Amino acid sequence: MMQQALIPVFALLCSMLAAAIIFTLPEERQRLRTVINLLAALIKVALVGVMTWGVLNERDYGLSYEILPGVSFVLQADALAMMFAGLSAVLWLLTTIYAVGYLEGSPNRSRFFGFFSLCVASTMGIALAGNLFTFFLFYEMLTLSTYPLVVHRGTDKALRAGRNYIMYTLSGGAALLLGIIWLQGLVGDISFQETGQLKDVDENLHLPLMLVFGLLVAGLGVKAALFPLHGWLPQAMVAPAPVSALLHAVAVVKAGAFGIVRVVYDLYGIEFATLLGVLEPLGWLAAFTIVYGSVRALSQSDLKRRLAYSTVSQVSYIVLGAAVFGPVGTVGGLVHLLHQGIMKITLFFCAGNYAETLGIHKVQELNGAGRRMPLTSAAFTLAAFGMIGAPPLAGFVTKWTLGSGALNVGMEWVVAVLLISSMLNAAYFLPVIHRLWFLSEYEWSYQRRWGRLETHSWLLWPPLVTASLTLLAGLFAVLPFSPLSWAELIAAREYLP
Amino acid sequence: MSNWLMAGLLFTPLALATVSLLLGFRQGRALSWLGMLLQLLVSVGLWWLVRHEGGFYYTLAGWDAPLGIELRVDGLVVTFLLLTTLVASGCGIHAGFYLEPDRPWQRYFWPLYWFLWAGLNTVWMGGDLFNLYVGLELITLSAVGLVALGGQAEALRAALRYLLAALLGSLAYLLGVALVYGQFGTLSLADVAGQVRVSEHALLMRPALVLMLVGLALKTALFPLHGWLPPAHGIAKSPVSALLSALVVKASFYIAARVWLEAGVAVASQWMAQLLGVLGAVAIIWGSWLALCQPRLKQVVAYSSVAQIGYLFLLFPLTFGVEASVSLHAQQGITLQVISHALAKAAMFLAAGNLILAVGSNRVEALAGVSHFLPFSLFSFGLAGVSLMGLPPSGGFAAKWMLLQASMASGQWWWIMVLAGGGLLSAAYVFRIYKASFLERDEQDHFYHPDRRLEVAAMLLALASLGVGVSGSQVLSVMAMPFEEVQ
Amino acid sequence: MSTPLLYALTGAVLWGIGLMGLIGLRHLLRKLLALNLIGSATFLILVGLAQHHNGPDPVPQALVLTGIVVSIAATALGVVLIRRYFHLTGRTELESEVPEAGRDEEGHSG
Amino acid sequence: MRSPAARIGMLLLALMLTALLGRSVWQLSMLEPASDLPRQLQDKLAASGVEHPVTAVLLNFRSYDTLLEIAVLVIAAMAGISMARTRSLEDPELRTSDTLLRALLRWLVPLMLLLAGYLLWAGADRPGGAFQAGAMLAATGVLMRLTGLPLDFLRPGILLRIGLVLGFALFLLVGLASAIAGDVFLAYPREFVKGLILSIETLLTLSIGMILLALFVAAPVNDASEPEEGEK
Repeated sequence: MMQQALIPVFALLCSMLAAAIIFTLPEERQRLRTVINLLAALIKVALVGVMTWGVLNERDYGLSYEILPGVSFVLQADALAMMFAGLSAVLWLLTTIYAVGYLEGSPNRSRFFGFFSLCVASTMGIALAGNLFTFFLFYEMLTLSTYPLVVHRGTDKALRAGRNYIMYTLSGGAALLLGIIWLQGLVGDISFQETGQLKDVDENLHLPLMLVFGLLVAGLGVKAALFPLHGWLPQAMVAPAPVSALLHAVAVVKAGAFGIVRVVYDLYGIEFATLLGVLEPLGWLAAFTIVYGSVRALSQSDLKRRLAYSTVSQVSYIVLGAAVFGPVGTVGGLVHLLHQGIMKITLFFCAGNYAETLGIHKVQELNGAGRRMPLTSAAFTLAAFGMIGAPPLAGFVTKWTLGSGALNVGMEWVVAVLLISSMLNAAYFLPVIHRLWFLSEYEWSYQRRWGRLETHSWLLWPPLVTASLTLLAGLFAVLPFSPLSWAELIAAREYLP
Repeated sequence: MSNWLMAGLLFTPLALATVSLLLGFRQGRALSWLGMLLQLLVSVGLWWLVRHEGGFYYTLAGWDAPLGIELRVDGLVVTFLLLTTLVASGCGIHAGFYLEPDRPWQRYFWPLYWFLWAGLNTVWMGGDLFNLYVGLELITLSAVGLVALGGQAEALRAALRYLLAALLGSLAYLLGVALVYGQFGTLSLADVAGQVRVSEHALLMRPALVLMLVGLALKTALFPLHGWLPPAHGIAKSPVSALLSALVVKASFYIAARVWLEAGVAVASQWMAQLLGVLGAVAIIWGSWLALCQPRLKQVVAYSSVAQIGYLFLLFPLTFGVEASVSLHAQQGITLQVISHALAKAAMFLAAGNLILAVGSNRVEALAGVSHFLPFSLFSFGLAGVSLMGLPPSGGFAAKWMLLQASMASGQWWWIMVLAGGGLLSAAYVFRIYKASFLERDEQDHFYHPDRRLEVAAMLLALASLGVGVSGSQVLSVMAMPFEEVQ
Repeated sequence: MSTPLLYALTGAVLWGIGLMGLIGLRHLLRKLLALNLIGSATFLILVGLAQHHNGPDPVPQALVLTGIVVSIAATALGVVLIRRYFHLTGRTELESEVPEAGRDEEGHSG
Repeated sequence: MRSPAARIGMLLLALMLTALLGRSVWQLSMLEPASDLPRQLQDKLAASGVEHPVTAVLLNFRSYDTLLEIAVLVIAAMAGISMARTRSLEDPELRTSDTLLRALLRWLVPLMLLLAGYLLWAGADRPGGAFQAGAMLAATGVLMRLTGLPLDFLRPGILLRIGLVLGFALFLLVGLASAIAGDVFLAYPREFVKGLILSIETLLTLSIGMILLALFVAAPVNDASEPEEGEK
């Protein structure tokens, strides 16, 4: 029993410890640093695997101690937590491999990998947090540990982006804190629980609870890049590619979206939230963000900025799923948490590969890159089609479930939003794919070669793995342990029997 | 047992001051290591004693109050004694390697340091209003001496300004004490507290209370009486600045809080409490804003003290006319704020000193590219900054959380706005430093790695300030240790 | 009105005078003297207020003696600092002609 | 100088303070005295070892205050001598000379020393005591200094520093001894009260005299000074 409670703690500690060791390593101890990084990542994957198995068998991994009078520090692993934890553990492993290759020979790597590990530890904490207080603890830790990554290059542009990032996220954190403290004043220290905790509150608390919901969503919406709080995200693109990948697919943006999901399902409870009537505005906001992000992505000539706006749009699918009442809609939103992660990380890995190998930053420079870098471009194409929602890829599963979930409860406008968004997705991704494969080669100013491979092998494998995951998640969606079936498991536990 | 411990707390700092005056800097340093160890043992011993046998009154010279002087030892006192030991040792260790031992005036550092420590111990335990005054003066004069030690004109100017302000503050406090004595005929705070509750003329104590609070607020550098603090804390040597910001300003605040909680709440009025809170709130905003504008690193840290002190004064509105549980939360929050600010600010000043040593300049822009060298001190500075911003997981956050809870429960929502806004403003100046250190410059910059021991001292204090955040309940449990009335 | 009470009231007046001197005067020695005045005013109140009823009360007298020594020490420290400040700068006032901000801008060239 | 508005503001502030203070003093003086402290003092005076109540308070009932007060004096003295030249405390350039004063001094010095001794002795049952005696000693030194007698013995060396803390150290040792003997800190054993207080007073007189004299003589003219941090 005791060991069970300690597993979440170990999952947190293994990357914190890695961070502590890496910070003290001198810059030139590259091999040792890589070994520690990979070891910590592997251990984390193993621990998360154990916990996932346990959660499936209804084991309880809980840990709670009073950190301050009246509030507790709570870690707990439930099905939803394991979804996010699993995503971050697996993608961290891949991103670490990628980052080692990406940053080879560049300065300040001890600093980079130290904060990188801290960042993942925070993500793990967010996943396993058992109440809002604990969630907030790790949420702010994430902000702090990502700042050095965003400004890693130390240029004026990076520092400006970093300042904006901090301004947005800390203000969001303040709003979140206000919401949490208000909620605590209303109902005391409550932990996350499937089907929610607030069903039975007094009638006259409904209005304050609505306002609290607004504050919480505003605070979380900053990281989730909900319109109009998304301004920091495109600027943060100055960060190195692995950081962008992590920020968009796993850590920051997902932390916000995950937080909203937590608040809707495990704090308020989907039924109570519907009763309060707060979900409808949230849904509209998400829908608007989806369309807005896609429209803005159309006009971006910088590849990474285009991907950034695409993230703004795609993450809101998760929020939209949370706003749609009914199990099927829930599944659609939740499954996108994973699907968007693996698809978007593939795209960023590829973008990084183009930049590293051929110095490509603009969309028009991609002309003909497919022949020069076929494997990378294949991965990119696969992920882009996934984003558009082409069957049988992961994105299709999302959109299909989300759409049918909305239809079940009579929200036809959601289907319309999905259709518009898919068309817009196609409109900004298809030209890129066209350029990759069918246009003649651009005159690249610089080209690097690594032996027979089209690029450094540590840069090549991660996108290939994630791209194939995109395919597999779509093809085998009905098998156990696929993202879809895990999301269904969560949804089954979230609705009142 | 208690005799030995009390003698250890009262006697050893004074004895060390005396002996180290007869020695040179290096021998004084060696002696001081021993003294720090002893203080650590004694304060831990006292903690153990109070935990098992409860707090007690200790009558000095064998004469009971009100004729004699009475010291009060309870959980809160033990908390502060432990904090003092931790912070003062950290600063002392840093100073031992930071100051240049061969300057003739440095031999006076250790005596002044130990006199300061003796004054702090006296103030934490003091139960006699006049004795508190003497303790305060002991602290003030040794602090001024430390600021001025061997200094140039700028340091002397700061020291003089500090001296004048602090003396005026002490005298205002003493005037309040004189009025209290005229009214109640006793100097023992416990007696005054008892009489205030039964006397029909208790409200006549108001002018005395106001005078004491104003005087102590001046010594604590509450806005708008803060003008003396930034020059003094900015110009002193870094370990001295650390001591001043971390402990010295807390001593006068501590007295104000004790007077307020034991006697003040019974006679004060709502507008007094709110006014003090408002001044604190303005200090938070104004101090943070000025910190943001400072071109020199240590001035940034010094102005941040002005802002952080503002938080302390939220104690007054949050404990006046509220339920006991809310008042308790507020007191716990303020205690955590005192502790975490002491640790974080000491760490920050020490780290700032190391950084200045490393880059050879006190200017913020000179930090460009420092993070490249991965100095420990920058990391310590950063961790301390986390606590000052009130972000988790740090003591500053724990304190903020408790204060937010108290404001929420007492319905004084306006302090919530102040707390949230203050956090953002402090983030602005802390991130300004981070930003400066991350900037990459092309030219080759000069960088010296300071002595490892200097860096470790700063790091340990910074880690301790984070530790308070993850063990808030444990820290507060020391404060809640039982007190048994011996009478 | 008894004599001790008169002392106490005199103390109140002296406090006002001293405070005005401390804030209004610029010469450092005068400021220090003003502080001394305030100190004496405080002692007058302390002694005067306490013993207008039933004869002398030795406790405040002893307190005042302690207070006097403390204020002598503080004054001495102040004078020492002022003398050294004067020795280094030739000035007797705190406020310098160059505003603080200007000094920050030009930086140190020492 | 200050603007007229500022002056009027200051005047108003001072007047307001005076008025409020006066009112408060007046109101408090109307109250019945709540304390029986003087009576308690009378009751316990016999046990204190000195006959004069003020001295009893200073050196016995509230001896901790007095201990700290001496510490404050020592601090001031340290600050004073830390700024003097390392060879000699005084600055020869500031030396003055006066023949008349010197002639007077032959008479005055022995008289003043005698007076100091008397003040010390009288402290037990009349106003007087260590501080007054020490001040008298210091005044003697000041006179000598003003007549131009070189005070070369006042060097910031080990002897001076021992002299400064001698009284304080004894006071402290007695305090410690009482704690070791099992009583509370600073409690004098009954049998030795008188002797202990007298010896503490004597050494204190010497130290206080030296402290005050050092503060007067020490010329803060040491030309070396600590550079600001970050300056080379």
